[in-house]
Amino acid sequence: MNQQDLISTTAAIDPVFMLIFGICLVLLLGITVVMIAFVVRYHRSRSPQPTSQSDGNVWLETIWIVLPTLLVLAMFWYGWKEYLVLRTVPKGALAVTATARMWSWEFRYANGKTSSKLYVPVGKPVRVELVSKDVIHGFFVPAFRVKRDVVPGMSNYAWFVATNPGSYDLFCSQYCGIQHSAMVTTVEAVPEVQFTAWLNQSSSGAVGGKLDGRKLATEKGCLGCHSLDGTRKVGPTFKGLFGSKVEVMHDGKMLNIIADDAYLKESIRQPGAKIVEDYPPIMPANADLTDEQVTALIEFIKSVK
Amino acid sequence: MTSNVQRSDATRGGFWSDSGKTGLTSWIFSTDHKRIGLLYLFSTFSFFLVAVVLGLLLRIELMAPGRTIMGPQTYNAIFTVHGVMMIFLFIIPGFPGAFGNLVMPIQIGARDVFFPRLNLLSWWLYIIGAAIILTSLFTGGGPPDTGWTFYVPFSARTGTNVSLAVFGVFVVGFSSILTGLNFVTTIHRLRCEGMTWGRLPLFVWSLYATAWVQILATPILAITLVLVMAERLLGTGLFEPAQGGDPLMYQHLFWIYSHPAVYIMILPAMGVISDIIPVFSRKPIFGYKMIAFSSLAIAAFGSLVWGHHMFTSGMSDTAILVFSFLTFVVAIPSAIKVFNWISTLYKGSISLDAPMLFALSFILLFSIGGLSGLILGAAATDVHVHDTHFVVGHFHYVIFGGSGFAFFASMHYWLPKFFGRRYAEKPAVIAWVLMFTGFNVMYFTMQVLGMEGMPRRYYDYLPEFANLNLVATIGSWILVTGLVIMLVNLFRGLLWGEPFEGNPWGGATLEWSTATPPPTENFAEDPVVTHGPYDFTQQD
Amino acid sequence: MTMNEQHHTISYKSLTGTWVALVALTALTVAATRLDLGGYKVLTALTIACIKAGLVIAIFMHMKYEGRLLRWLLFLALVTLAIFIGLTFFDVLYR
Amino acid sequence: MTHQPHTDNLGARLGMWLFLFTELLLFGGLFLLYAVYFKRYPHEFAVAGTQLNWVMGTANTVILLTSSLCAAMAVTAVQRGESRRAVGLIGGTILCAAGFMTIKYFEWSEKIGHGIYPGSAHLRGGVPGESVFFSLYFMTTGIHGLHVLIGCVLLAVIGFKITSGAVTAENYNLLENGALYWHLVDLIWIFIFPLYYLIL
Ligand code: HEA
Ligand code: HEA
Ligand code: HEC
Ligand code: CUA
Ligand SMILES: [Cu+2]
Repeated sequence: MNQQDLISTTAAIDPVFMLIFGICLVLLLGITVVMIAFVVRYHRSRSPQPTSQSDGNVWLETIWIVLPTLLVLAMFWYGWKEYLVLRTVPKGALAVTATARMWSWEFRYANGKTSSKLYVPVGKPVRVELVSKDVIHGFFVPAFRVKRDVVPGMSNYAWFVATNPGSYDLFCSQYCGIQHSAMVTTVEAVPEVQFTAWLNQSSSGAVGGKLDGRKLATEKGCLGCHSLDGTRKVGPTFKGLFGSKVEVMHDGKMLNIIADDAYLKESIRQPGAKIVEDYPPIMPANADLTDEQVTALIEFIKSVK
Repeated sequence: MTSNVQRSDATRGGFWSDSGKTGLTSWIFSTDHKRIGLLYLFSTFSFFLVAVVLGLLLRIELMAPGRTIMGPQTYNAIFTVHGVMMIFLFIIPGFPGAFGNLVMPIQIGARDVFFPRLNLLSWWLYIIGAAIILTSLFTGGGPPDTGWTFYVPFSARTGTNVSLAVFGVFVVGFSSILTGLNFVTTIHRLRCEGMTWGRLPLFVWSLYATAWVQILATPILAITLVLVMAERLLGTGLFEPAQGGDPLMYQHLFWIYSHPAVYIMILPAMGVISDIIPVFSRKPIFGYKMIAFSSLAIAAFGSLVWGHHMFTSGMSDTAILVFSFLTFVVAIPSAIKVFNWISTLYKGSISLDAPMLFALSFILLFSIGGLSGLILGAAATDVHVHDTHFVVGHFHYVIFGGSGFAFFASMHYWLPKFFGRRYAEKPAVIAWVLMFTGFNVMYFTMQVLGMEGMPRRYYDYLPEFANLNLVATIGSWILVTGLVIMLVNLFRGLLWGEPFEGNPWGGATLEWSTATPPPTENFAEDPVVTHGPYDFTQQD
Repeated sequence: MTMNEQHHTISYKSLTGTWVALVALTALTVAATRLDLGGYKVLTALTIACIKAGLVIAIFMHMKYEGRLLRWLLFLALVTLAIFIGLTFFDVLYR
Repeated sequence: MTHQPHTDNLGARLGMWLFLFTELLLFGGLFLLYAVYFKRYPHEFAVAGTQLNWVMGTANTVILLTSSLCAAMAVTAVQRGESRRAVGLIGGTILCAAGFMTIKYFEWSEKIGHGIYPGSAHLRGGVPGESVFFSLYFMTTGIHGLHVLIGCVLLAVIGFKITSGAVTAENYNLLENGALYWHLVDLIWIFIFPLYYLIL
């Protein structure tokens, strides 16, 4: 991949933006000035009677049909052409899968490493596969002018290249519920060497062979819906959950059960099986969790007293 | 409000009392288009006031990062209800319902609309739908929190009361359809003698185009909403990927209606402006034919561009090419109108009364909104600003700065005619100055915020957006002040102000030739039209 | 605009004739779709449906005797629907 | 022109036709979805379509066509001043409609008996295209059935108006519009029938 002719998405979009914005600004100024001039000049105090009763002029009207047509065609064409840049991923781009769920991001690299921030090497194009676990989210990095919806059941993608090291905001742009505005993370652009080193560190959660349940719960978005301090969020709190009595709906019947290991495991694996009374059945199923991870999560839930 | 209105009935005359009936039931069961028009005016405007307060609450919450006055769930519910009320309960039914009903039959020289009882039914359906929407706020899982777009799968999953709200919107949509078909039939069949198509006031032309959009696009919304209800209540899964559905199909169906719907909002507004500007310039409208034709062109092409709301959704690139192109095509008829309005001013004799001030500011605000629409219409630039406050700024400019200001213009222009009393001029001008200023401070700032990347429907935001958000909130307070002054002035003036008689502004359309307020069947004698709607030389 | 021109009365005979044609066409569709026509099956079935619809509109619904206005408007409504479907297919076909 | 809204037949028909357009587009939305999903799941649609009973579908088509014939003849009858016959024909229309709904009832209950209804475990577990097909089938025929019911009520009311002399050879607008509505219901079915029952 030739570094020289790699055009960044920012560099592709900004000129179009300037062009269209500029044309619009000129038009607006023109209209405003002419209008004010007419209003002042032909105000009734200066022009007590209309000095013309003209009701049209074919030539003038033709001009302002043709001229705007040409202008908008130019804007359209330029806008379309640069849009294609956003759709054409340079060869050799680094592949990352972004998984969006209510309300967190998870980025997975080719070697299986996952992270809640999107680490990318500077100067290297990155292709992000967009996967949604539940509803529609939006992958939006303003600094790189890229945005693409993350639609369940659809394989969308976006690409960008960070030309300078730094930390860039990454938003969820498509409304997805109560914590939509908190579904924010960053793109961390670091020099290639540093990136490689980071990538080859052992996977995030493992500390000395044991998974860190709290970290996992944050990364998998559990804490978006479940609080640790007893407050009611979208889902029931984790505080004091283990061993407590829970009222659940199961196959249309109400059951009173004790939250034991088996129940917690089922709640995580098949959230739809038993629905806690007074809560909506919206918890996403977590099919991608390994058994170790589930165990670690349960251990973590037990520890929240 | 009605009770106040009745107090002064006796002195008012015209359709207020000439049928001998003035009680509440003589209003809510009246088939007189003017009474129905006023019913629409009061009901839509009441919802406007509620929604405006909600908008204000949104701005207060966004004043500073973090929690300011409410939690995220409340915020989400408020912007949803704000959007639903503004769109479905105020601006879509407002223009055709209130001013269309009040003025259109008189302007074409008819005694009433073609189906007066259907007209009443429309209003009742509107009220029933509105009542259902209001009920949805306080029952079930609480107010809907989906945004006014009700995107699936979120709207199929959320625990809030979406089904009922959606049903309310469905009923309101039915009301809109009936108004539309009533108007088309009326304009075809009830024009008075001499009222050829070439002599229709431009407001009537714009309503005609609007009515077609109402007829042909609204049913698609109806079926879409039914499907959302089915999705929630029966689990049809037509938009649920796990069951083979496609969420994007919902978006297509929704925008097939909702893009044309934005032209339901703006077309009548453009019509009013085309009526007001010649009157206050004492000069015929420039390019009557092109303006009338461009209304039809906007209605026609406006139905073909819905995909521009889906540029980032994962829709095919071919579709983006087509929809982006068509979007730019619709901009052309709007441009024609703007240039023709401005040319009308040339060599006229302009008087800056309140309706004219609102009309002129309409041109500016609509242009800003429309031009920012061009940035949204180009595929490359939309990707950056889609779903940010830039879009929010865009549509407030066109809806509020456009349709809203035109609504205010019509209130100042036509209501004195129907109430027989007028507002005070000076407060009206002060109110206009405040509103115009506050408006720009607020929404222009929001557009800048959007360009910097602040997503919309965000309850909370990063610190870097704090300053501009504060500015926008301050703008909203200036706007509030202006709006309150305007309303108080209008309210006082129309009820107790100086009498308004004859044709002080010198309009040449038929409504100015009948008594003030107009009698129940509008004219003492069926009028015969001999000149065009903007031929001011026939006067004096 | 002309005043209410009186309406054309359609004889029982031609109505019944239309009905016979409609039933025959129904039989034809059923028969045709029992055959193995491959991709043409959809086309055949829809073409026949369109002919049937045309008959109902023209005779039962009296469109044959209506003025130009209504015909144009019907055309407009159908074109609108066709465009809605057509433009959606720019997405569906090329995704 | 002078104001005679009560005898402006063309205007009344214009209004009715405009209303029919909205109905057309309402179903148009469903046909749009059908087209899109048929394109996506041609095979699944074909398989699912074989589960519908085309004999019943054909029977219903003929019944609806007959009902339409009765409605159209009722208009002719009233125009000719034969109001007894008109009432009889309207009765025939409603009878046909009842037959249609009965067959529909059997079809639906058979499907539901087999665990095929929107959101059923069978459909959720089956191939995606099947669920889409049957959801569309139930929505489309359901809404169509609702229109049949509304049309029946409408025609029944008009029938009474004929007996009471409110609808006559001079003033038969109401009947004409009622019949138009009924033909539309038929028209929609003309398309539903091949799309769901025959394309397999
Ligand atoms: C009254 C309502 C109204 C009107 C009139 C318009 C008018 C236009 N709109 Fe807007 N729009 C909305 C209401 C409206 N819109 C709403 C509510 C949304 C958001 C919905 C949501 O997501 O919640 C939206 C969103 C929206 C989007 C999607 C943005 C996104 O989500 O990413 C786009 C994209 O193309 C767009 C484009 C346009 C265009 C090109 C016009 C054009 O018609 C504008 C034409 C006008 C002009 C061009 C200006 C006047 C002309 C001149 C000054 C002369 C010079 C002009 C030329 C040379 C061309 N609009
Ligand atoms: C007709 C359309 C219309 C109008 C007029 C307005 C008016 C306003 N809107 Fe509007 N808005 C929408 C339609 C409209 N809005 C829509 C469709 C959305 C999208 C919703 C969604 O995302 O789903 C939206 C979203 C939206 C947002 C974005 C929310 C988000 O994305 O996070 C914001 C935020 O600032 C906002 C604010 C406002 C404000 C401050 C006003 C102001 O104009 C209001 C100004 C206030 C006043 C002028 C109040 C004065 C009056 C009183 C205090 C009462 C006085 C009483 C008496 C005299 C009796 N609106
Ligand atoms: C979209 C919001 C959401 C997310 C994300 C989420 N949950 Fe839940 N969760 C819920 C809701 C709502 C309930 C209650 C309804 C139910 O039982 O399904 C629930 C119930 C539970 C229960 C049963 C609690 C009880 O009181 O009986 C457990 C255990 C649980 N979740 C664990 C998790 C874990 C672990 C994760 C992360 C991997 C997670 N949840 C992610 C919303 C969520
Ligand atoms: Cu995820 Cu918004
Ligand atoms: Cu649009």
